[in-house]
Amino acid sequence: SVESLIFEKGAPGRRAVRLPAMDVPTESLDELIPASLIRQEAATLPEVSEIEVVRHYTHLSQRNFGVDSGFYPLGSCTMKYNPKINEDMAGLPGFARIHPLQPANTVQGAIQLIYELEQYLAEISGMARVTLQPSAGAHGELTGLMLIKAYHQSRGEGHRNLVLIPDNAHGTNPASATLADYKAVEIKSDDKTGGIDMEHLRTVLAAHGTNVAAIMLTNPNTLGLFDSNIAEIGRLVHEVGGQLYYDGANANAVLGITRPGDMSFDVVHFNLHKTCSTPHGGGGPGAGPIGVKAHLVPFLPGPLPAKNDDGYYWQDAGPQSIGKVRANLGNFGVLVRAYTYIRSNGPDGLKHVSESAILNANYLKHELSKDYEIAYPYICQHEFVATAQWQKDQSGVTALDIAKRLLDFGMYAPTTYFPLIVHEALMIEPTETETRETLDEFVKVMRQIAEEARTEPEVVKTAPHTTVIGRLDQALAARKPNLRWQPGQELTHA
Amino acid sequence: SVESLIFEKGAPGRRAVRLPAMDVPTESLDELIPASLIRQEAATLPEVSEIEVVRHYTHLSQRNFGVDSGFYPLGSCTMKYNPKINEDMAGLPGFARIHPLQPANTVQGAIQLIYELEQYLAEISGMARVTLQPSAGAHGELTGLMLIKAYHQSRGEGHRNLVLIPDNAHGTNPASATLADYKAVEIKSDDKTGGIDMEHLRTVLAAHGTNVAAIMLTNPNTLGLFDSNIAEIGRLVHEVGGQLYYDGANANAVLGITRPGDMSFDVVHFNLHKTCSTPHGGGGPGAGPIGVKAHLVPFLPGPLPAKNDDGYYWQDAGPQSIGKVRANLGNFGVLVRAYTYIRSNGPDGLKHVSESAILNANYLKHELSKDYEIAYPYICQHEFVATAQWQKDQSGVTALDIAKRLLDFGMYAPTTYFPLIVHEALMIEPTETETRETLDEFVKVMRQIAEEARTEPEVVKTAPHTTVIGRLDQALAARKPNLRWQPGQELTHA
Amino acid sequence: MSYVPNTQEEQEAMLAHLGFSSLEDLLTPVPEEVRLRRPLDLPAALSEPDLKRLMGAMAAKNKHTESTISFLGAGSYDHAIPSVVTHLQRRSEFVTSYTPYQPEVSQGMLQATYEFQTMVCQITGMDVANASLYDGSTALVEAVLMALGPGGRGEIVISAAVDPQYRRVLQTYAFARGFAIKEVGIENGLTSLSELKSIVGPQTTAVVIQQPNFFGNIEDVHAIEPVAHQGKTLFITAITEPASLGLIAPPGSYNVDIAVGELMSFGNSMSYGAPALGFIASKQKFMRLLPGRLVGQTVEEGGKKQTGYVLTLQTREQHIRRERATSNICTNQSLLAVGATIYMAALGKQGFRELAELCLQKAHYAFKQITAIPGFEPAFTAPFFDEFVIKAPVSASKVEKQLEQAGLIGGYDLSESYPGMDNAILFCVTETRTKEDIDLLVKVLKEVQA
Amino acid sequence: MSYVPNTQEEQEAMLAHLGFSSLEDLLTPVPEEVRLRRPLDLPAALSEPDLKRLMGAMAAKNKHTESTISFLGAGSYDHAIPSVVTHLQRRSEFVTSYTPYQPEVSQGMLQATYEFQTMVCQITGMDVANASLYDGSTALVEAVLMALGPGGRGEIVISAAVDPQYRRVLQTYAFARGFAIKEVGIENGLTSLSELKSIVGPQTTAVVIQQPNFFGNIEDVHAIEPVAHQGKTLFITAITEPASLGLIAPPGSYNVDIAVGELMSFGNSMSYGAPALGFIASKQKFMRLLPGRLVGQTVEEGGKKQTGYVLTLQTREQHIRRERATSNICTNQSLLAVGATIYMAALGKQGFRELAELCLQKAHYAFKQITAIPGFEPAFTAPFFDEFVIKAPVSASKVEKQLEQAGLIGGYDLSESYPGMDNAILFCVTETRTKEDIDLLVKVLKEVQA
Repeated sequence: SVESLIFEKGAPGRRAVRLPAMDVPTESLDELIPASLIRQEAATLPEVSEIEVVRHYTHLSQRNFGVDSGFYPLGSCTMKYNPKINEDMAGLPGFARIHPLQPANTVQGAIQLIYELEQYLAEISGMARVTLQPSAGAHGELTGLMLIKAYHQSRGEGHRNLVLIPDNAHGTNPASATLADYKAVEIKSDDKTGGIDMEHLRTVLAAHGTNVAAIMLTNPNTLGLFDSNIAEIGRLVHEVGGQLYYDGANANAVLGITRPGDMSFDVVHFNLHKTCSTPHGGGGPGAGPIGVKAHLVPFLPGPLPAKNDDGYYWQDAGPQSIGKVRANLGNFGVLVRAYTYIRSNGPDGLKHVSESAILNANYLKHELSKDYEIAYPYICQHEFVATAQWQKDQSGVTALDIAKRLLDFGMYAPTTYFPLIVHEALMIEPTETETRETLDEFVKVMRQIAEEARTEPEVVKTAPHTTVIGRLDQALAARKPNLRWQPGQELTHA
Repeated sequence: SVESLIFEKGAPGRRAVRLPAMDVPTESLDELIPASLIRQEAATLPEVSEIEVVRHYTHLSQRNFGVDSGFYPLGSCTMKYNPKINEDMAGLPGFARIHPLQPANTVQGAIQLIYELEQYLAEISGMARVTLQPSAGAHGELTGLMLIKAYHQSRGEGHRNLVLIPDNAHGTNPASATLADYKAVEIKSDDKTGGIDMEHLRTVLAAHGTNVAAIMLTNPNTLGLFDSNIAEIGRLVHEVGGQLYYDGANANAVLGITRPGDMSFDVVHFNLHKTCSTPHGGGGPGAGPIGVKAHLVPFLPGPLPAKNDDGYYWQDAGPQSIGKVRANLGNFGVLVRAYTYIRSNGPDGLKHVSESAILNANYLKHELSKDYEIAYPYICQHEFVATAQWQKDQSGVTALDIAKRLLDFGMYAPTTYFPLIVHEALMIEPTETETRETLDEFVKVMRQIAEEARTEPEVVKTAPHTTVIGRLDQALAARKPNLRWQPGQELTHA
Repeated sequence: MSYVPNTQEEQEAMLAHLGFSSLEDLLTPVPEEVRLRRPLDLPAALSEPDLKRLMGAMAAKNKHTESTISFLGAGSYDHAIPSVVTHLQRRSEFVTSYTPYQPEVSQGMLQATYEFQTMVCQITGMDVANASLYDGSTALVEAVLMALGPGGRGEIVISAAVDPQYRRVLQTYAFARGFAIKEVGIENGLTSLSELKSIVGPQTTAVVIQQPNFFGNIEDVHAIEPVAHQGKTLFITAITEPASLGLIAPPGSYNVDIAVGELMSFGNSMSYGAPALGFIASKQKFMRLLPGRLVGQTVEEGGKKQTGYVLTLQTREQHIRRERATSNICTNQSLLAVGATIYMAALGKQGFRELAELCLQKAHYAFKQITAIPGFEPAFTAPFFDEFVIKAPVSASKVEKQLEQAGLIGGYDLSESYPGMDNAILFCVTETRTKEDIDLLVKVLKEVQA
Repeated sequence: MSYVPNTQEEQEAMLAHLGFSSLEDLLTPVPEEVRLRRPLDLPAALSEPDLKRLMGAMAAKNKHTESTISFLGAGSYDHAIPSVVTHLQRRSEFVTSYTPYQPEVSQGMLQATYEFQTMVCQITGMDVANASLYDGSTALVEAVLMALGPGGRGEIVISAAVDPQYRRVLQTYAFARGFAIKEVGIENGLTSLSELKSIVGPQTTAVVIQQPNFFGNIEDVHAIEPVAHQGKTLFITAITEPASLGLIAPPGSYNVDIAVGELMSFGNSMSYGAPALGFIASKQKFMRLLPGRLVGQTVEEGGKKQTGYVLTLQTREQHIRRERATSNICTNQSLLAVGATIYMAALGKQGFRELAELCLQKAHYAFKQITAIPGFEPAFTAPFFDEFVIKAPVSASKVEKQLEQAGLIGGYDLSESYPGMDNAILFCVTETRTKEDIDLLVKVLKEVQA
């Protein structure tokens, strides 16, 4: 089944929206805009009626899988349940329909929410202050590195140009380092523990310590393992004058258990769309607030929320501030949802979130270990990495094949081929919001797939079989990119 | 694929909703309620978490077809597009969250809306006043018959005990007559015109005129044909002292074109969920306001909205009122949607609704006439009746089979086997909100089915093939009724 | 705003294809003598933004329960609606579908309705339930009609402690259908047992009470039941406040034949009182007499014999049985039933009881505080659930006005329906009222006193 | 409120199954020295009703555009959102999905994004567009980084008539990345052409303007373009008010290399300014340098060779290319892009132009009425779209306060960003403002005068 493009629907003159009638005296267009600056050809937007709009996008939604549709064990992405109350709160006209430049006295509730959310996140992360400005995790990373750069420069150490990044880090880490004009230096993982190779770290620090601006870590790391050397790592990096950056992508494992600040990190970002249950929206919006220790506060982007006897207000950034990293004040709609979530859970609830996420991951790891190689067979935290190595060796069935086959059972697939240091990786993060029955069902399906890989591998290699469309030709898409519809375009490849 | 029952999910102690904490001093239950009146066994409601509730009912919705999913040519049901603004207006807290017993000065907007809607419906129907109290079309019918009864009684003609109903009428008409303690008398249709058999009507009136309380008609009738004898029918019935009741189920054909009041009807009901685009909600809620001529106004149920210099208020019914036909004031949430619709369309828009509905029906009738017998090959109004007679004669393919086969193409089925006077009836009402492309697609599919009926009838007889479930055993359902789940129940028939 | 998709050009092309030259050509079957030859006299069409502004202003003229503290119950109860209920209930596949005549593409609505029928049985303790009725009052009518049977003659005995609106509706139907009604008076806010005994006799078709009754009081159903069950009389109970069933003995436990009531307050917005959600449930033996839709479980005819759901026992219904149907019901309240089903699933076994506890305790706290104010007396001493009657030192309307000035909406003025009950106010306190709200009410009432 | 489904008993059973006795056992990898051994210092958990009450009260402290007449624009525009947009955008299959890594079950989001990319091209007249970026300001940064290329050194020339916030953000990135920025001054509310000519040289990597610019004025892009295109310099245009594209020549028509901007106001709520919806579109030749996600059309590998959609050219991206990626972008604004796509589909070809006409005419009506008030002078004589600058007789903050007292929210005080522009107010009038609203503004401004 195919749903044609909205551009292929409708007919000339059709329309959905009717605009209000012109209620002011009008002037001729020519008198208002010089002829050369007037648009000559109308934009070729669709000409469709309201019912066509409704059916088309309803059909598209029906061709999409979300957390509400079923299990979504996408490692590192924390696809937890998105509470509906979050949406309702963000939709209140008093939150949804306010302008970013309104005078502070007309948005006291909004600034209060931001002010309080900053305090909650500071407490959760063990940091001095938090800015809610960054739009996403990667944006937070970049902002954090800018702060570190400004900090070093302020101390006359502007020459520090290296950022250390483990080989199993998220791709955003090295990309952010580049964007901040740093050189990324890869730190090896310890083959055995899955943590930082301490010897390698010491060697790098010894050789380049005076040029090290920072190390970027996530803990638990992308293998789902808590690096128990964290305090020592902190001491070593701080000793050479480097800063510690905490990639908060895996923060769903540490709420109320440990805090980046207590782990000696200087900067931390949150992915509120992961940890605080705001919906991922098909790829965004997210929000990537960053928290910093006191010595970095002067460099934070501004303005920051403040409070005095008259109420809440926005305080301009000080002279050392890096400036702004985006227009306006941060992804407020996302922040309202995160605020709702934190207030819904409270301190005990948040700790229980992480404990339960860890339990669910360990349960799955245990149950899958008979049929799949587990990359690091230790107690994991919120996620773990299984592999398709046994299957690949046996019958050529790959992690990709297994991912595709899972789709046939009404489940989304784990993250595949990441982290890069694990071959045929299947990175699995169940989250705390899944029931034991769902985990058991996943195990059952994974077991069946393992069995199929042994007995009828073609079934797996040609999966999926029950989805609205089969595997797509990625090579063709990249070789002959077709990124937009053109009037008169045939379905290029059909 | 099967979605298990909510009762089969969850686990002891699980829950979704958390209630607010008890914030008042409590007393022991025993002191407040006598022991014998306390519930002994807890109701065995589900024990499920929020994510289980969400996925379960999301899955159920995905197993359901609505107008937003595709074409829904269900004759007599007017499955037109349900505008989304209607929902938003009904959801405004000022409309959605008000109590029916609030003092009038705290609900001025609500009474105003009802007051104005009554005026609009009176104008549309050509009636003196309208009550918005009845909950649905059938409820309106019954209310109308009660008014007629009260009217006759007030004139000392309480003996009138017959209600004339054409043989092609909706089933609610005779059922309502019975409920109002009338005897339904069937009036034949004219085989040729599809309208009332005037000779039969005259005969019945001549024989029983003094006992006739009313005649119930819909015009256009259930064949989609406008009975052009309507004025004469009115004269004949009025002559013997009977009243004319207009079943508004087909009012989508007459907006701004003709009015029941002008057609000599004394009472009319609206199906706002048909004519005024309020959603059918899987079977309800609807709303069935009735309009009446001046002589019936004193009998209307109360209270009725009124207005004076202080604003809007509720006026108690007078001494001749039949009373109330339901608690509170009518399906207000539905009324808000209908009000929105009428204001959206305006007078020209409403007329265009009916004209377009008629055009779409005639277009479909014309296009289908090569492959299907058309019961009455005249200009139809908003709907028409095709039949599967040719297919049945040829290969045994029935109207039911054709209906089921349509489901395979992502379309809902027409109404089948109604009206009863047409064999193998397929009653088709496209409504005005369908595009020409959708009509053409339906024609294409119907043509394909006709072709299949000729060449491979088994495909049609065993349809549907692509739905989540195949044809269900209706006989078993009726023979061994299983109307509820019981703890420990196996899937009875699985 | 027009929702007709086809443009004038397209319509003209379609007409030409049919051999017509104008839309008017299609109206020839409508005789000139009944044609409307002027535009309807209605306000001109409005664009969406204009209409939203207009209707937003109308809505803003209404005080609503999100912005106003209210103590009104009397048949319509303010229970909080969890966000999850509305999100799921509003899925367009539910909202824009019709009566599930084609079960193969309607399993969602059918299964949800089967779950609804089950939950109604679970909370009421009855054997079977239907798919919903218009509201509690018409559900009561349907129960009475079931008891009366074909022909509809007989005598119904109903307690005066049943919601006055329900009784008024029953009167209307009695007029049309031709049955008799006798009312039983009240003693201490309860159905008078002695009067009931004296009224019920061989001529009685059914006895109707409400539990808790209109005053919020809990009837002694164990004393009433044997009286109600004399001879072949059926015992019907109406329940308007379903939260009570979390703590109070359900009709199934005291031998009720038919239980009816109102479930709108479970997951559906109050909307000025309607659309509402009537339910009807009965003993197994009355199953085939039930009005309205019934959903049953069955299996596929062929294939994998998967379990599925269908409308069943349709030979009871108007579209099959016509004048001999058990009822004229066609439209019901399916979408509200879906809301109530999701609500009850979300509330769950524990939550259902906790809800009742909150209502009970908050109402009793309010009762204590109010009756501690000099001049405000309890009207009755009977046990109650989350509503109670207070005799005020001044008229109810006077009290109401003072509460309004303080931004509150007070209770229901009983003198409106019970002549002689002057100064009597029916207060309702559900779980949506906080201690703070109650204390504010008490504070204002104290000032009334002064 | 907890969203953990498994009960304590179930968790204990799971632990036992794994051979552990408590949840704490699973935390042994976390060294004691970094463990938090006290509860987080956060407010206690709240039930849904309590939280709704609390947050409802916070929201009620904000004046919003449904209840207040506002003339604020300056980068964030109040365009009406048709009901249909929000209903469809909120479908949970869109909302709760993630980046469509598995296209077989993500065709909906992929196709919607492909449609978004197409519509961005349609309205801007550019060749290719990506799947969205955080906001207009960061989209501008990405365009500049594209122009700078790997290494990121070079000199960017930017008009002072570009949104001050965008310029501030660019400064921040310039600091981090190490490129230079030169600003071109303003003449009569437009980019000074003479100054531009004098600044642009062989060292210039890109020239950045905004159209209409921050003052609402329409730049003479045909005069700017040849200057901006000297040597290998790229010409970048930012568009913050997309409604302007319905009437004003789009970037594709004046040889722009990269167009960026903000589409939040198309179908998405303003939400205090964000989440926003940055877009970036370019000439075909820069396709492989684009940052962020791109969706491409392709076909099934086998089977029926059905048309489908995938994320493509991913080798540009951080998760593949890591430190050599074109950008560090991972999360984008997909759900807002879906909203904008539905909005543009609903608005359609005709509506898009009509929207622009409404904005243009209403703004000019307001401009005429305001400048007719003695003391209120037009700041510039340049042509403008739906924003304009007025020089008031008193300070902008004084005007603002008086408007506030009348229940209005006035324009933007330009002295906040443009030192020296005292008493200058930037007013915005979109299609959501009625004549009545404008006349009220004028009435109040007259009183300011008095």
